[in-house]
Amino acid sequence: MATNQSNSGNPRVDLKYRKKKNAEEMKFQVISFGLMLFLTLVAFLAVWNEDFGGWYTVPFIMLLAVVQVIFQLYYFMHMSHKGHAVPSLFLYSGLLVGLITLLTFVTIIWW
Amino acid sequence: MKKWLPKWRIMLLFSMIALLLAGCGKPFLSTLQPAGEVADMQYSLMLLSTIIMVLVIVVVTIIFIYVVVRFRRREGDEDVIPKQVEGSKKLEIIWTVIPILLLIILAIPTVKDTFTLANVSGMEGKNKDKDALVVNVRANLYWWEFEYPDKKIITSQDLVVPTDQKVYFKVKASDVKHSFWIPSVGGKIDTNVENDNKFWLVFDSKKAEKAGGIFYGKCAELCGPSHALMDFKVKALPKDEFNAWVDKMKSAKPEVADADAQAGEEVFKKNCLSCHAVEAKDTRAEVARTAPNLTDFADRERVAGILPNNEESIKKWLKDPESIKPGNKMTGKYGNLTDEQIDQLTKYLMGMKVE
Amino acid sequence: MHAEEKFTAATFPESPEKATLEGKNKFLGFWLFLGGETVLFATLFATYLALKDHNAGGATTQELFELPLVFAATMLLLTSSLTSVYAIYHMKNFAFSKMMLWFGITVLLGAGFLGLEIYEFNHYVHEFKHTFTSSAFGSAFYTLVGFHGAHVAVGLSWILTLMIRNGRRGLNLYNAPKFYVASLYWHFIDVVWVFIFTVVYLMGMVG
Amino acid sequence: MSTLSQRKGFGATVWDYLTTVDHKKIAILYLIAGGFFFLVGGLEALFIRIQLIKPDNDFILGTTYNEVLTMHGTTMIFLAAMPLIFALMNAVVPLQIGARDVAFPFVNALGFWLFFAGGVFLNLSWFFGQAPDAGWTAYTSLSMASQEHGIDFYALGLQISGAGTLIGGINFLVTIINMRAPGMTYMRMPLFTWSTFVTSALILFAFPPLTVGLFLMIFDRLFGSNFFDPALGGNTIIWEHLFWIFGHPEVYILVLPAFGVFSEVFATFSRKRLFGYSSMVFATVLIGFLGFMVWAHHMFTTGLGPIANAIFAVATMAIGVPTGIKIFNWLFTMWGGSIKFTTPMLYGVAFIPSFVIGGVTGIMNAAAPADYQYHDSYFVVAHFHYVIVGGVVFALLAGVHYWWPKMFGRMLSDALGKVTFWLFFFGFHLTFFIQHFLGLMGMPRRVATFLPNQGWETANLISSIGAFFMAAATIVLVFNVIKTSINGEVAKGDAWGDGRTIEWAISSPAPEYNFKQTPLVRGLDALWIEKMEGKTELTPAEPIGDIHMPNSSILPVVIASGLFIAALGFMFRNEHGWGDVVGGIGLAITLLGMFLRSWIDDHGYHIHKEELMDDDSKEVKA
Ligand code: HEA
Ligand code: HEA
Ligand code: HEC
Ligand code: CUA
Ligand SMILES: [Cu+2]
Repeated sequence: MATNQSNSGNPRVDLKYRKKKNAEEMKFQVISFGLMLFLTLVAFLAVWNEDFGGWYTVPFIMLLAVVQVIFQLYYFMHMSHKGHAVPSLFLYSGLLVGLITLLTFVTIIWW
Repeated sequence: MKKWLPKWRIMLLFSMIALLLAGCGKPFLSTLQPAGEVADMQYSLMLLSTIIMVLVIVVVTIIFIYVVVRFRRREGDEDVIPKQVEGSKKLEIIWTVIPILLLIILAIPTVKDTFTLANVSGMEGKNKDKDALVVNVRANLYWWEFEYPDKKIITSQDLVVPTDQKVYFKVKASDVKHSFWIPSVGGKIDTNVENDNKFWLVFDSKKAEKAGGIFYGKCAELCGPSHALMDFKVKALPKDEFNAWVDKMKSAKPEVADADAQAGEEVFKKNCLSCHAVEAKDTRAEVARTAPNLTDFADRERVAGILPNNEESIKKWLKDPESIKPGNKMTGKYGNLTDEQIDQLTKYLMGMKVE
Repeated sequence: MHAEEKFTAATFPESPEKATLEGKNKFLGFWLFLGGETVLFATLFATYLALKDHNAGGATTQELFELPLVFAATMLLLTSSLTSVYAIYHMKNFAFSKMMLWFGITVLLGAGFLGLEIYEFNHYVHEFKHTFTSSAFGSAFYTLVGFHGAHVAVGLSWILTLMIRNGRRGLNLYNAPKFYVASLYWHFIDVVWVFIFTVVYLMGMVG
Repeated sequence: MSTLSQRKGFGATVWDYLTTVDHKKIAILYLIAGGFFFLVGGLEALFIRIQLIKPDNDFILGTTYNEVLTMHGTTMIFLAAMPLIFALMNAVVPLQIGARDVAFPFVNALGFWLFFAGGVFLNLSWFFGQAPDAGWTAYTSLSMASQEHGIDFYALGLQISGAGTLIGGINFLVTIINMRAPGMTYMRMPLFTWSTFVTSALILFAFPPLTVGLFLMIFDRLFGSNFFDPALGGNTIIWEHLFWIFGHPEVYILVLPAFGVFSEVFATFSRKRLFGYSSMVFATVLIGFLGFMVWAHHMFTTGLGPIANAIFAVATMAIGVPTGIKIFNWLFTMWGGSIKFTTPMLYGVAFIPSFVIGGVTGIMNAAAPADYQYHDSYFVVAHFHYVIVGGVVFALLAGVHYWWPKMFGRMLSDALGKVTFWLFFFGFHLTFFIQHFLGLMGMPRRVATFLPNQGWETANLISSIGAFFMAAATIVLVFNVIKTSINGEVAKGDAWGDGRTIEWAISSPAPEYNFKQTPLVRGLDALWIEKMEGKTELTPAEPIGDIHMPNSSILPVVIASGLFIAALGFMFRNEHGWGDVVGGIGLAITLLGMFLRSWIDDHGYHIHKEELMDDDSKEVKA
């Protein structure tokens, strides 16, 4: 199998290029971290602030959680990189199974 | 080879039909002899699905037999390499679409009946049906309690109901989960420990007659060592007889005929009354009602749900309930009784009738 | 390519975690495991949602929870997620000591989170008599949040073990996948926490 | 370093199997353990049938009956059927995809030992006289009320063996995704491999709900929590959901590999490629997917309400469609073929009508209002034995006969195999067909006895007689195994002469490194393609070189026995002070094992080119 792929080619040039790419990516990571902090803050404020409260608070903070988790998965856990097709297939399958469970538990099967 | 095959199949078909007919079971117990609106509805659905399924089985079997007979490797074929067929779009579409159609035919009445059977709006609330009878069923480790909230009476073991009208049930369990099932009158519903379940049944008068006036009821959820013995009986009476029964129940008192029975009553008061009530108007809270109400005990079909109701059985029960229903909740709770006391109690118990 | 081969920054592969077959297998296997964990936590959440109002007369969610504490815990865990990203960033650049440093910070932040959680549980038990055995809500709460806490504890000891074991050896293709996978685990813990603070704490305050 | 063809004493052999990480030996371990538990579960089934042979029987009554019943269901599902399936998957899948081993050989061994520890733990309950007695479903009101430790054995035992199954599933997924030989694209994988893949995915998603459910059960029974205690706000229905969210996919975990086995058997013994390969794959995936949306069909009578019942009823029916696709594709695989009725093929053809009967009664169950009648009656018992015995057990018997030569290098006797088949086939239908009618005639399931005059006597008698035919069949099978292992015919590489997939291209049994050179797969049924071109071997994808092999390890046994000890300790925590201590020690052993695994580097070893050449010349001489 093509498992032993490495960064052949010209190592020197390669190295520089990679370092730069990694650093650039790291910048994105920090930005997304900032956004995550922001989302968390908004969620907490939404609940803290009684005036803001209302029927839409729950869907709103759930939405914030979902967005934040997408950041985690795609940036922190590199799911945006290639080679993550199978992992995302299985993660989403698991999510689907879990969501069906959750959905039934909060809707049709209780009295 | 080819000759005997069709004959063999006809034989099989015959024996299957014979089996079917013989297999209808008892009119008081079999789902194949439906005795009321609910069971009828379920029976039609069962028939519809059976027909569809037999159709499927027949089609598969015909292809199957043709294939295994026609394409077996015969002598001289050892080196034959069959054509390697990849598949066939047309065929595959056929056997995808036809089952879908068959399933749609089955799904429509399924959904419809599901909602019909779950409709208990006549039971309470603003749509309450004035004539509707409501029975609260409470399942307990190996015995059943039936409370008629509108009539303010309680009985046990033998459910008494009027025929040809909707009877609503509100069921629950007091200890572990059981399930309330009268096979010939309708499908079951679980008696849960944390909520009330509701459903309805209709008891058909003609079918009741055919069944001898009595239907068998079963506990259909594993509930412990005596799960198999948690039977109950259903007496389906014409409406006026039912009403008469209710009236008699309301005023029923044990009949104490002679000195023996009187002595029995004394023993009973001392040893048994803490659990068993002898009046249908038992006003104690549910948790205090830890044993079958005995008001109409002598009228019952069975002792403890399973033994024929006669003196011998009662004595047997009082002597050693554990040998009859392992794990029952009466064993060891009523002190030691002498044979004489048992005789007296039996006399007394035999006087508990309303009919 | 032999797993223990010595590398320089230049020869170190671009995705060291997936450069060997063993690494690729570990990487994939671990992701699949996380797929299973997703279902595990979803089930726990479902159970919690079914039971959260069944407090048998004990304290309600509104009475119990204190958002500042939860906010602080959240900040710790969230930051630790970023620090482990830094660690992996340095791993990819073959900067071993920097990687170790960032993993070290991650462990500290995680330990801080765990400390807050222990304090919080202790507080509930003593102030509110809200325990694992006091009601179905109590059982469900401590089970869900406790399962997460146990994951944090496991993650911490795992990363710590890896750091100690490999402290003197430097990076190679045998341990790179291990570090990478441990960091995935750490992120996943954070993902679960996002839902815990939203569903358990914030929604618990809303009612 | 190579252990090829070394002569060993008995002790060395035992040690070898305790420490092995070779998928082929692990397969044998699964086969032996699963086979043993099948005998135990079968014996329990016989006890059930003896007790029910006549009304008012008193052979086993009350609690004892419930224990036998519970252990029969639990043993058969978790300790017999699943491990036997794992035996076949371990024996075959790496060979079918041209891999040297599974992705994680160590984890593979650990999976086996966890399953085994859990199974032994569960059966230990017999020796304590406290077997689980709440049915294999262990509904929580009854299982909470159950005295003594029966249910603790159940919950802890299944928790341990469930962990083993879960990691086994992940292992196969990774193996199939990452370790396929060059050219083995997804759409060239043999169907058995495909079904292993989907089954493993189901395991990955279905076992966590069971894990959670079992934890809640353990917490409630041993640690005082209140998930299932209504008095403190608990709810027993949660368990029913968690169990069936696992339980329904579980039945497809059982049956999909069965489908896989038959897909191989039909193609091989019809000498035809599988009809409609792509739709077979599609149907397998679809069945797996739908399997997660139907669990509440086991709870139609729980009182979930008409909306839930209607949705779940319709969703359940949908599964009939992909299953039907498979049935007809198998029929048309045989159509136009050249069918050879070997023992595996007999099971194959018998499977079709048997399973269809079981499947269509499943659809009947799915019609919710009718299920109010069927539920918890013998109709359901008949349904699931038709699909399980007529589907899964037939497949296991077929698979074991089919791959026996590949696993052991000898053929099983075909004549004895056919005796087993006919006895089993006849006994199976005799036992279970009539149970449909018992159920319709109002007989509830899980009854320890029944009273006379309810119209059930004859049918129960017939059913019990049938069970003895199956017992006779099983005895003949065991005899067959013993006899042929002494003087059975030695198997060729392509043992059946009609092999299509690449496991038949190497010697029987397979060498420990499987393929000397990783093969190049040139299409579906790679070996068949080569054979049709007149070749006898696969095209290699690489030159001969050193082969990397994993090291043996005793740690899996250590880790598993740690959990065993822990479970034993925690079980007694409420009545003995030492309970928690022993539990802690057990956990410490497990953690230590895991720590050592992490700490000690394990790079494996290499079989050198020269040794491989040596083997070659030996083979030529032999
Ligand atoms: C290997 C195991 C296995 C398999 C494969 C199945 C397959 C199916 N099962 Fe079964 N089932 C069990 C094992 C299995 N089951 C067990 C163990 C229980 C009891 C658990 C317990 O309570 O202890 C159970 C119980 C059970 C119930 C609950 C009954 C009750 O307790 O009240 C239901 C209800 O819907 C059900 C449905 C189905 C359906 C619809 C299928 C379908 O997958 C079947 C699909 C197959 C076909 C339909 C045949 C082939 C198709 C064609 C030839 C095409 C044409 C067909 C039509 C148009 C209909 N099963
Ligand atoms: C893989 C699953 C599987 C398999 C293969 C079987 C196989 C069999 N099962 Fe069953 N069964 C279940 C899974 C399975 N079962 C489940 C899940 C339940 C529900 C449990 C519950 O309600 O909780 C159940 C319940 C069940 C019942 C219902 C009991 C009740 O509700 O009260 C019955 C009754 O007839 C029964 C019978 C049989 C029979 C006769 C066989 C036969 O096919 C068995 C044939 C095998 C043999 C006969 C082997 C004989 C062995 C020897 C001769 C050697 C012995 C020697 C030594 C041990 C040294 N099973
Ligand atoms: C702990 C409470 C308790 C006490 C005290 C008790 N019983 Fe019972 N009894 C029960 C229970 C519970 C049952 C139902 C047993 C079963 O069917 O599983 C029962 C059943 C019966 C039945 C059968 C009822 C029927 O409808 O078929 C009779 C008769 C009976 N008891 C008589 C007595 C007598 C007489 C005494 C006193 C000497 C007595 N019981 C004392 C709990 C008690
Ligand atoms: Cu009550 Cu079974
Ligand atoms: Cu199911």
